[in-house]
Amino acid sequence: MTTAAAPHAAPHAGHAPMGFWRKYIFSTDHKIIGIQFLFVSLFFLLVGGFLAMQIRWQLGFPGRPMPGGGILPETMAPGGVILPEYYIQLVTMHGTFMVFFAIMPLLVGVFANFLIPLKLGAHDMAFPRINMWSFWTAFLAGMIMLAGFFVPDGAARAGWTSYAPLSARPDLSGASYGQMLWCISLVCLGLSSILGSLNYITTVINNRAPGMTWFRMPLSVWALFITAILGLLALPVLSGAAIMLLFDQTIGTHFFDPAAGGQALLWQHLFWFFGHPEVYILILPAMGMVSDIIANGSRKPIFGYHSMVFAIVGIAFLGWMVWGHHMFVSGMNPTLGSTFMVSTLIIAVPSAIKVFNWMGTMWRGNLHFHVPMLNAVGFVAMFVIGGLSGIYMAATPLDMFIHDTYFIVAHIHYVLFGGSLFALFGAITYWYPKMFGRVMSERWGKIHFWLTLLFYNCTFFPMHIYGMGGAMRRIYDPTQYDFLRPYQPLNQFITISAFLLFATQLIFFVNFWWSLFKGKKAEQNPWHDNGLEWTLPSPAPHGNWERVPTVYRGPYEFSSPEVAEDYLPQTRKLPTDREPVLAPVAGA
Amino acid sequence: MHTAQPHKHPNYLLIWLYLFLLTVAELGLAFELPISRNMKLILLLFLAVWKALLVALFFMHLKFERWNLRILAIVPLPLAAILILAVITEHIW
Amino acid sequence: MTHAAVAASAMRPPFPAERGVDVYNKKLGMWVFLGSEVMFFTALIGSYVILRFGAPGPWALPGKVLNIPVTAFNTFLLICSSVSMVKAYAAIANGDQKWLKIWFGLTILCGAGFVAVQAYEYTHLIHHGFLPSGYRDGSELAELAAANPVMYGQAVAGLYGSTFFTMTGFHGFHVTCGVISMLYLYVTRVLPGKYTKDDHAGVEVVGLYWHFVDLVWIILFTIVYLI
Amino acid sequence: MHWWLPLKASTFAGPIDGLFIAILIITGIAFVVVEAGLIWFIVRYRRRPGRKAFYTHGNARAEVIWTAIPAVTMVALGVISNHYWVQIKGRNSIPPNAYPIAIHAKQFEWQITYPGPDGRLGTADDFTVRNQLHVPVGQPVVVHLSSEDVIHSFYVPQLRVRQDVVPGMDIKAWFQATVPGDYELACSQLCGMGHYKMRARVTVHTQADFDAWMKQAAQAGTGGTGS
Ligand code: HEA
Ligand code: HEA
Ligand code: CUA
Ligand SMILES: [Cu+2]
Repeated sequence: MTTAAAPHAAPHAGHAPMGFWRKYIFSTDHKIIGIQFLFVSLFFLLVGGFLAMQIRWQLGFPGRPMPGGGILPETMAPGGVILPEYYIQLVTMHGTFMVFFAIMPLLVGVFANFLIPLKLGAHDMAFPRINMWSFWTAFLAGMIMLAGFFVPDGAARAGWTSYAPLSARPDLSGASYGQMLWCISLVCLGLSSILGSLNYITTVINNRAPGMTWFRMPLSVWALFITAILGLLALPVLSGAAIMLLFDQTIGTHFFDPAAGGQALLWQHLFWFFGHPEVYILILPAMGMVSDIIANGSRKPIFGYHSMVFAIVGIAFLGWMVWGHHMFVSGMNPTLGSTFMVSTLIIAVPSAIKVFNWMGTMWRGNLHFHVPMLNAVGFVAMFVIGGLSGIYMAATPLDMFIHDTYFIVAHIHYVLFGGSLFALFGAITYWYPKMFGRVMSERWGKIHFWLTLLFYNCTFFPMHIYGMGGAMRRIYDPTQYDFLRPYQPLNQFITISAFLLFATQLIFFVNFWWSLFKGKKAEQNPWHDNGLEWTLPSPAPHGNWERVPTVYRGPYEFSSPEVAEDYLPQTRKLPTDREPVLAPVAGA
Repeated sequence: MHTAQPHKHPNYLLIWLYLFLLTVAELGLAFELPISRNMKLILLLFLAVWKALLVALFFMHLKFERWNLRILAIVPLPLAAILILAVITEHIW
Repeated sequence: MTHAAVAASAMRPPFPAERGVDVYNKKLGMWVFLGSEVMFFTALIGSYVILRFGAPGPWALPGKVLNIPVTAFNTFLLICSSVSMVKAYAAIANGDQKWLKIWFGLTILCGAGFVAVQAYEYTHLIHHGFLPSGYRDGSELAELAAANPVMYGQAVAGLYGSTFFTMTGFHGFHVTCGVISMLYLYVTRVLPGKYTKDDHAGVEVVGLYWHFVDLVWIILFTIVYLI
Repeated sequence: MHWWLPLKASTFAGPIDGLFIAILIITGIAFVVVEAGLIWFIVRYRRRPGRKAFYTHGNARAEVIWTAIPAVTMVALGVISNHYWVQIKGRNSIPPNAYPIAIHAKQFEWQITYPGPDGRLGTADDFTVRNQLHVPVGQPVVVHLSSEDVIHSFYVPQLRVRQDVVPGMDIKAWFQATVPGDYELACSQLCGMGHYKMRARVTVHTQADFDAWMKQAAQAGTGGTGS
């Protein structure tokens, strides 16, 4: 039994100064990789946003030439008028880019990479080189997906869910190469996620600083850890399914081809078996980081830390048993539907724990509304709407009516924009100083938050009403239907709000870039937080610590009566603190 | 120093012999036999699982690992079972 | 250096860690990776089970299309390679360089043999008209199937081909990856004698992968060839 | 423009809209509790200089309460929903006297086959029309759904009925219209570039009108009233 007197001063003599390429491009430093992910996935977020704007133009003003649309080729929008086949490509690629190349890498690629070693007190990830490959395969996957727009017949056009047999048959969908690129890209992305997850899991299990016990880990790390497990086990299923689909398209297999005995529903089962854990991949890290930010902004310990951890685990675990709620009316066995309904409804319970514990954290706090806190509270307020709309769809008879309507589209955006993206705006602002050594503008951050909140609700809330009216998703021209024509003013309102929403995001864009070069220099601990990362200079140096810190307490000791100031860093040793006992690590 | 308590290596050749014999038994089952198809199926699956367990427990040393690594190793199995069983009910109802 | 110090410098993460699951990073990483592999094969094998269960006609009888004796031999090869792998590991755990080289080399040979036999099997099958899309029109197998639709599972030949080639193909791909990485380790580390009694993580980790591939084959052989 | 659910034109509308309102109330309460709570906290506890937050790590009693209430509510909701689900889609839910209509979906049209005057499908007097669904009011109707190519979905918002049409599967769905009138049948599953215009006209007739239409359409024969 040794004590925390670390047996190893960090052997970092090997980190000689490196050239630009090794340092910023083929870097193995987890922070640089996180930042690489940040730039690339923000780019894809922007791409997804552009696609959304085109979708909205067509829905608000069907058949009218899109301003600036004239630059698009004839095969997409002759004279700026969007074609039906281009519209489906837009929807497909919007969903795909947003889910797989914007939100997932933003949450996991950026923050798992950046935060796990910093918050646990490690020098780097367990496998830095694998980590680098994880980024580059993700980048490659994104490029392959983007290439879809430039091949003959255009991009994939079977929805982000790529339901077979439409997706398997170029003659029926009209997309030949695009659909294949979609599969190839997702196989690459799956590989990237698996490599990443493997790294995160190993790092969390093995590479924690002395004293950083499981229940002293910040909730962000807990969430990222559980997310990594979800990613590790869910993405291979998607890869497998995508490979089968690719084979159906290319070498003539018949997995999803009913004419030869294949099963169309098999694709849906495989896709959603992956897909529902995937949506929790898209929310759990957001929840974790929001927990950190809310505790900080409230200057209070998180309310019910342990139940927050169990709620994360519970959501993740239940998340494997609910995939069928996407298939209630797919022709699936209705008894199976009942089972899936119950398991889906049960997920509201751990979610309730999280929501009410966030509120409990704010209760009697000393709320400090910096930009991250604003966004975190916005997250709670908006995620609840999205989560509650999930209950409508979980009830099978009701889902029969609202399935594949704009009610679902509203749900998607409330959980993914109102949830994940708000959390990301908060998290990016929060850890920006540690990434770049500068602080983002507080004033513009606030303006961005309030305008986003306003236009976001104007854009997506009316979609509930539109969906209740029975408006179907993925419809190129709603005015084809008599019963939808009266809704056109509503659609125009949504479209205009969406444009304003997009314009508001440019504030964030400018703030981000401006602060990168001209922002206020950051202090070491600008938010007066307890986490390990704030004991490092901003930006954090290569290799993080000269000597790994020792941890004496959990991460949320705000306003502790033991000290005068309202925070108590995890590494600060009070006279009452005992040195952690460090068991020897087993060798090979 | 491999694990905290280094274990004695089991007799690997004996396990190899086991695996060999089980494979032979499986092959025997592949012939036309006076037993029902379902019986055959169950026996074959049983033998396959037996062999797989031998490999996992001895060759992969799962038998000698700590409980938490064993848990890690079996986490995916229930998920796999859930997927297959749920989808199969599709064809039984 | 003392025994413990060697172990510490070579095996530990280069920094003190909280007690995790008590295994070193690479081994833990491999186990975690194998977890994802399980799910990948679940997708493939699960699809096979589901497709076969819901198939609109009977599957071809075992041995009608596939050559069981050849594959049985292949199974035997893979089992042998697994045992030689574990013997190699046991050898180096005792510091025995000579037997490490022998057993490790044997493993590579058996693995390569497996890939070769599988390649032979594939060319043979394709030659006789068994393709991922089913029985090739006008081929020997297509004619046999036309004469004996039940025995040759004519109605579901497409599914048979799809699942057979995808599952065994991806397994073969895994074996190939294993052989290549073992060859790499053999040349760069085993032959130069870089593994020692205390530092042989590479052997153990690649061994885990290799046994897993063997394990998958045990399942595949049973459900694809025998059932 | 409606601000609410569409016209209730089938027997499903009662339970479904009722469920909608029940969930609206449940979630409405949850919504108000959360949002009002947040706003209250934001105002009440915003930062004041010199004040320190109340130092607490939680309260087990409070947590049990806000875990138990949603749990009980959700289970109850599940039981109620399942009750209606079994009536709507359950295995034995289709009324034996339901009037059969066969609907064949293909890119991008609905081919609707009526049983003709004898009221039975699969007989010589069946006739098929494109994109015109006529049903009698007050009489259960069962649609036999099949697809030529890809997945489509049979959806009539006013009748609150939806069922995916899957190639390779024979799926039956039933409904009973309660209000005569003209509605639209929408394809609500992405089925290709013409998905947005894959619609059919649905006419719910009184029984007398329906009989009259049937007589006239049967005489005109296949596609007689098609467009
Ligand atoms: C981040 C992503 C995310 C998250 C977190 C969720 C969370 C949930 N989702 Fe959602 N979902 C999606 C992303 C997400 N979803 C997407 C992208 C789709 C569409 C895919 C496609 O078809 O393209 C979809 C589709 C979808 C469907 C299929 C609809 C259909 O196609 O017909 C269903 C059905 O059950 C569903 C349900 C739920 C439920 C019950 C939750 C629950 O986890 C929510 C739990 C949260 C709460 C309930 C709120 C907080 C709790 C309280 C305030 C306590 C009090 C509450 C009560 C007492 C009720 N979702
Ligand atoms: C995270 C996920 C996400 C996000 C953020 C969005 C954002 C938006 N979505 Fe999307 N959407 C989906 C996921 C998402 N969507 C999915 C999964 C589907 C289903 C697809 C399918 O059916 O297959 C869908 C479908 C969908 C539809 C339905 C189409 C149809 O069914 O026919 C519509 C229609 O209005 C729509 C609109 C919008 C709009 C207006 C936005 C706006 O919020 C966009 C606003 C713009 C931005 C958010 C970009 C901002 C950019 C930055 C902030 C970058 C800054 C850069 C730097 C600093 C470098 N979406
Ligand atoms: Cu047919 Cu959409
Ligand atoms: Cu889901």
